[in-house]
Amino acid sequence: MSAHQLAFLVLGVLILVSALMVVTVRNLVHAALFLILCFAGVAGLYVLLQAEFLAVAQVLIYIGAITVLILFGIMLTRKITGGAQPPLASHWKAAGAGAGAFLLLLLYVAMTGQWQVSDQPPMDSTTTLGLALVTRYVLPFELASVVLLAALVGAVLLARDETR
Amino acid sequence: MNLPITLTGIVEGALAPLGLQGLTPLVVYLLDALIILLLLIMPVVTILIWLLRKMLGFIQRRLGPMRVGPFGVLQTIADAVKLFHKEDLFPANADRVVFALAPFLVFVPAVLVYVVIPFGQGDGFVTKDLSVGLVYLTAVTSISAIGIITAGWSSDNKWSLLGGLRSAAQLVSYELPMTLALLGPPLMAGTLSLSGIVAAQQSVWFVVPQALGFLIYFIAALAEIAHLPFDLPEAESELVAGYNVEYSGMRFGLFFLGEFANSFTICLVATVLFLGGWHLPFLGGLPLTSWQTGLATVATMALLGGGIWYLNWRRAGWTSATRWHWLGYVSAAILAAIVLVAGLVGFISVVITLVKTSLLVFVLMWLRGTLPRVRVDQLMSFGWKALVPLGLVNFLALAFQAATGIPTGWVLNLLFFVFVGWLLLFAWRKRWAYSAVS
Amino acid sequence: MEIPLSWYLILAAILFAVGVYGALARRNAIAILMSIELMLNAVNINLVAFARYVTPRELTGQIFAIFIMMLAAAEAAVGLGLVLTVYRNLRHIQVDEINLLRS
Amino acid sequence: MQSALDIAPLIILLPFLAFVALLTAGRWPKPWWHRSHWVAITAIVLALAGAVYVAVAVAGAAPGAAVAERSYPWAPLGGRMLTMGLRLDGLAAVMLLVVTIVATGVQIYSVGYMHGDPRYSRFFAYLSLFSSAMLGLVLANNLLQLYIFWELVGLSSYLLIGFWFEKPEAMRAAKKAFVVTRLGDLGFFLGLLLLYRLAHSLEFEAIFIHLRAIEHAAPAALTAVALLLFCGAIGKSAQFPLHVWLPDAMEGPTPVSALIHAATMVAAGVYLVGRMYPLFAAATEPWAPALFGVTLFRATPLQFVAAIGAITALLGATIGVLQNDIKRVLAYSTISQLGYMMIGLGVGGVFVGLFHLVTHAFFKALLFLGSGSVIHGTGTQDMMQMGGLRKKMPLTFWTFLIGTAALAGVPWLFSGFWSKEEILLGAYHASSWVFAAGVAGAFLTAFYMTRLVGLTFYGEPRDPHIHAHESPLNMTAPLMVLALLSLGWWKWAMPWLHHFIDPAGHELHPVPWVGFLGIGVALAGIVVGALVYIRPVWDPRRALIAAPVLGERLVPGTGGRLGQVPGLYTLVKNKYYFDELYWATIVKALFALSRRAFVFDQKVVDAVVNGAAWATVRLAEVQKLVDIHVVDGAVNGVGELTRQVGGGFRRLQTGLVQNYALFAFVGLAVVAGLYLYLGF
Repeated sequence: MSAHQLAFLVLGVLILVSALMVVTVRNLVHAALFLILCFAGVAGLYVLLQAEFLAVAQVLIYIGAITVLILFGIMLTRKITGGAQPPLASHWKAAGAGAGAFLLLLLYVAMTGQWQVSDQPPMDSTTTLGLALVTRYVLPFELASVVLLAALVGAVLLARDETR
Repeated sequence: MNLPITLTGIVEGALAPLGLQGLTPLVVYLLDALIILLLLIMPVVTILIWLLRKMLGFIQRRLGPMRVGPFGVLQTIADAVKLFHKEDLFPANADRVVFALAPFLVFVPAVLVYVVIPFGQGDGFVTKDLSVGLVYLTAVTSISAIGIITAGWSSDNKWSLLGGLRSAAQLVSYELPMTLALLGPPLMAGTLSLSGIVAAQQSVWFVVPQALGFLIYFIAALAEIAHLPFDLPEAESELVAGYNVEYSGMRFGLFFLGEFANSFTICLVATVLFLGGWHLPFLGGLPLTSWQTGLATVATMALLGGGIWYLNWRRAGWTSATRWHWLGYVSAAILAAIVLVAGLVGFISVVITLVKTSLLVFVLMWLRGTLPRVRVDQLMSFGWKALVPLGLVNFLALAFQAATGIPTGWVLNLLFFVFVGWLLLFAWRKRWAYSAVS
Repeated sequence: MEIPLSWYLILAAILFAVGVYGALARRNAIAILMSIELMLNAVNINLVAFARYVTPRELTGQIFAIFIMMLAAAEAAVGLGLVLTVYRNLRHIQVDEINLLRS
Repeated sequence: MQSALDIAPLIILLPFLAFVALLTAGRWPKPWWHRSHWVAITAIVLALAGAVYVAVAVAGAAPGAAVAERSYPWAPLGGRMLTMGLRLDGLAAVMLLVVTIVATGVQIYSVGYMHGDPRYSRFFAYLSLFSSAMLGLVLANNLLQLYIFWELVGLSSYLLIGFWFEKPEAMRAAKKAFVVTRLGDLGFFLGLLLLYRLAHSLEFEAIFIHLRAIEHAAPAALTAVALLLFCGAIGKSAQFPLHVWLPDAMEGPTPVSALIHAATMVAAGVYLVGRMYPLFAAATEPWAPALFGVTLFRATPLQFVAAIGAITALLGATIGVLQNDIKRVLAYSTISQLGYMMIGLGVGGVFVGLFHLVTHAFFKALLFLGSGSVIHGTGTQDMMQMGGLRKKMPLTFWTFLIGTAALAGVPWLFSGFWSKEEILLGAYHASSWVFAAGVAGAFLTAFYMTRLVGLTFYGEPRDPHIHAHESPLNMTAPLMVLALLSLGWWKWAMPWLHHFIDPAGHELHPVPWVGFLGIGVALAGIVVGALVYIRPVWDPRRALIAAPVLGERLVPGTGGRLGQVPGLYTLVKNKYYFDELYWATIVKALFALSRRAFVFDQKVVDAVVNGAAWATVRLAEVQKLVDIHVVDGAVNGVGELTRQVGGGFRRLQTGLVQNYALFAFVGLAVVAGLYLYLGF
């Protein structure tokens, strides 16, 4: 067992445990905090995968932006001293079965798939990513800005208090 | 300057028998953070707090701490000792885990930032010169908002919740203009690495072509660290003390520490990104030899020491000032001697960076002593309606300049200077008018 | 290559399944949003892993991961806007009690 | 020359852009709306500058290189490519200058004349459109493009004649002008088609190169082409027998009359013949139409042109003598002068016709603008109500006098003299009766112009209600400029112009007594006219010469029918009954034809249509039964089935999004699993 594998296992356990906590824990704020932990673990995986930029972007977008948004959402939609309610819907067993079936399927594919692993060294990711984004993927890049703008407008429109 | 025995080497040597060499970078990273925490943050924050109190005292025509140590330099340490001794209180209905965790969520990012900041010239003065350093910087600083929200929420107190939400809103809002302003330097330098950005400022500091960006960054950063005039989250008169009202003891100390570490951080980042880092003014184009640097440093230190001495003389009278002012000269002399003898360019570059940073810190304190707090709606509308559009225009102008070579960025800055000049003229005339009336 | 590619795929598969379970079983709309983020993260892990292992000279997977992050941000913003709207109208966001579609 | 070719498209485009811009003027704020003329005037002044540049370039080019062409592919036709192109040569350059100068003057003049009109900006828009089209016509390098712009000027002429479309006369005149010229254009188009068949190209250069071969192969066809093309010229240049539209066109605003119906558009016919002169010259096969086996005449196309010109010149001049409307007099004068140009083309060559075109453009524009000034000052067009304006409108009077002298052919000092002398000289060399007609026309021209001036400016004001006043400077300034251009220094420009327009042409052999004859008849006409209308040596009531022939009512309530010669007077006064003739023959015949067609429509076509409809309805009734019982039955059955099935499946619809998502995931898992399991 090498250091990389060790690190992977630690991170994997961290990710999976915190992900499980996210979907089961009763308190939503705790769920959000576990979500942060999970995201941080994924960022660590990206570091292992030599995707520095993505690791940093993961922190910036998921932890710094999305989780803050979610925390906001939680605090705006829940009474602070909210009563305890069951966290799971009544059909949670069916959901578990569905998710389990899907998991089996995914595992089957993941383990039996014949992937052509290349042994070339990876590129310097940041420069390559930047160049790729403004050359080959410039159209999706511009579209992404449009999508973000639409999301911005949509979110403002949805969240605005219409009585005012 | 490179130490003959590097941290990496030591760690690798220690891990090799275990077969875990792969973990070396991670361990080095953590160790570095620890070293930074112990050797940099703690002393710097200690000094900063003392300096702030002295400065505020000076501005408010009083002495500030004078009891503990010469000029009260040990006051902060005394305060820290006091904080350690205080009881660590938990509110009755608090979410204990989150409550305990929140201060670290604020403090740890403040420390992690230092990993990528180059303090001086050479590899020895930056823990990890990430190729995505600037993104890392913004990413890490954005984490502290979570700490603030959770601190406010877990206290189970509506004032702290409101304070937490408010400050999170503020942090999220001002992150936008700050990031927009931060995009300028890498655009000109062509790299996201902070060392690369500093190196690109050898001939011209980015504050010259990007004065507007510098100003936007500085204002937004003030709001990011909840510094006056944007210290809404801690508005005592409105929210008791905001998200940290229920905290006591060292947990409160962590918030406090994080806050001061942050104010040092933004000045450091501003220095690195806009003020040329370790480059000296007007010497940028020259090869930086040790004795030139040494002379410049001595001159700067002498000026600073003389300034501090002068201020103290003005405020404290002869007694204390005459007793201690030689300290400044002696330290300057020792420094100069070290520089001249050893030719430690790298070390000098650290000193230059820190001097610039302290000048900015001085400005920060100056602001703290003079400006009133803004209202929350003013805060939001200023951020969204003034800084964000300005930041966008600035970024567009710079990007256009970078892409086409048409100097739109320069033009924008010129306009900005004209505007500032006009404002100053206006203010001067107003002042003149008032003085004429009175 | 010390770590086999399949490790990443298995990890991502489990993470995805956890996300699916959360999205299907949780009652709270925000929790569902969080679960969706988990699923997206699982996808991203796969993409980055493929980029690293299969096409290390092209990084296409990383590009896709970036776009997915962008979409995740947009999704979070719009999703929370929707949740807030639902909350304003119904005073709760328990998904298994929202069956306006049926009426 | 290349730079001139670069500039030339701008000359067309600028006024067109002004037209487009002014079309939006209705949406402009009011203050800008009143300044809308700036757009048009700026455009035309720039076009004028461009024209000057082109002219300088053409004049400065080495001999032999004075023709520059550039073609752009436009549309494929059969195996060939139709082109649009520009041709710069002396002829085009001169026309460009004439058009832009007159248009500039007229547009400046219109600022004053059209002031306060409710459709002020539209007027300038139309003027710009016209300028653009006319310049395009001049610059065309092929017949088709020329034809397109030819129709465009026709369109703008129609729009401008009917500018005051509230007036029924204006409306009618516009339609008349359009329809009558279209008659000629039909011939033009047929000629164009025939020519394309002969020469396989419509570019001038290509046509001219093939002329000799065509003439050798099909001389009659070439003559036909020339005559058909000349039909277009007859229509556009108001030649006998299609001259009837031009007097009516005077219902349009006077600046329009000056620009379009005196100086430029009506000259397009002359320009066409001038442009195609090599073709006309090459067509030597005479045309000899026969009626019942009797050959009516034999004439080569050029002779035909000269003959038509002579008839028109005399016709217009005689009618002009008896008109009382100031603009109509000028209109008939224009017809007559256009006839002169045709004579010039027919007997003397390109230069002779075109030279008169140029001089005439300036002095006739001057006269029209002067008459507009008079109309503006008095508010009437009836000369019988004017009189004595000499003192009240001095600037208008003196400039008008210069124009009159130029038109009447007062020797040496005025431009018209030189060009008319050339025509008479050419006619003398060519044909005696054309020469005679020309001389008679010259006398009549001098006479009716003197009459015009006398009635308008001399004597005492005959209508006490009219308080005439001088026009504003922006109206008189163009008058003065045009007056300068109507003076006699064209004499010095003549040899140079000759070389410029028609490098290959030869000088006419001068005959002294022809010149003296021309001077003599012109002076005689002026003297006679002055004796009758300015210094009436005879009381009109007792006038021996004037009264019987002219029968004017100079003094209201006196004179008049005294001793008229009924036949001739009535004939001329009624313009030889052309309008009535056309009405009685062509128009009535058309009406009768249309009535027949209407009846045919009603009785035959409608019956077929109605029958088809009836059959369709019957068929539809049958189909209706099929629809109701077969098609609808199937559809309803499917619907009912769906309803039943849907009712069963309705239980699945919990309304909970999560359940749906669950189904989706399970379904996905099942489908994907099957896919993997079955391995396809």
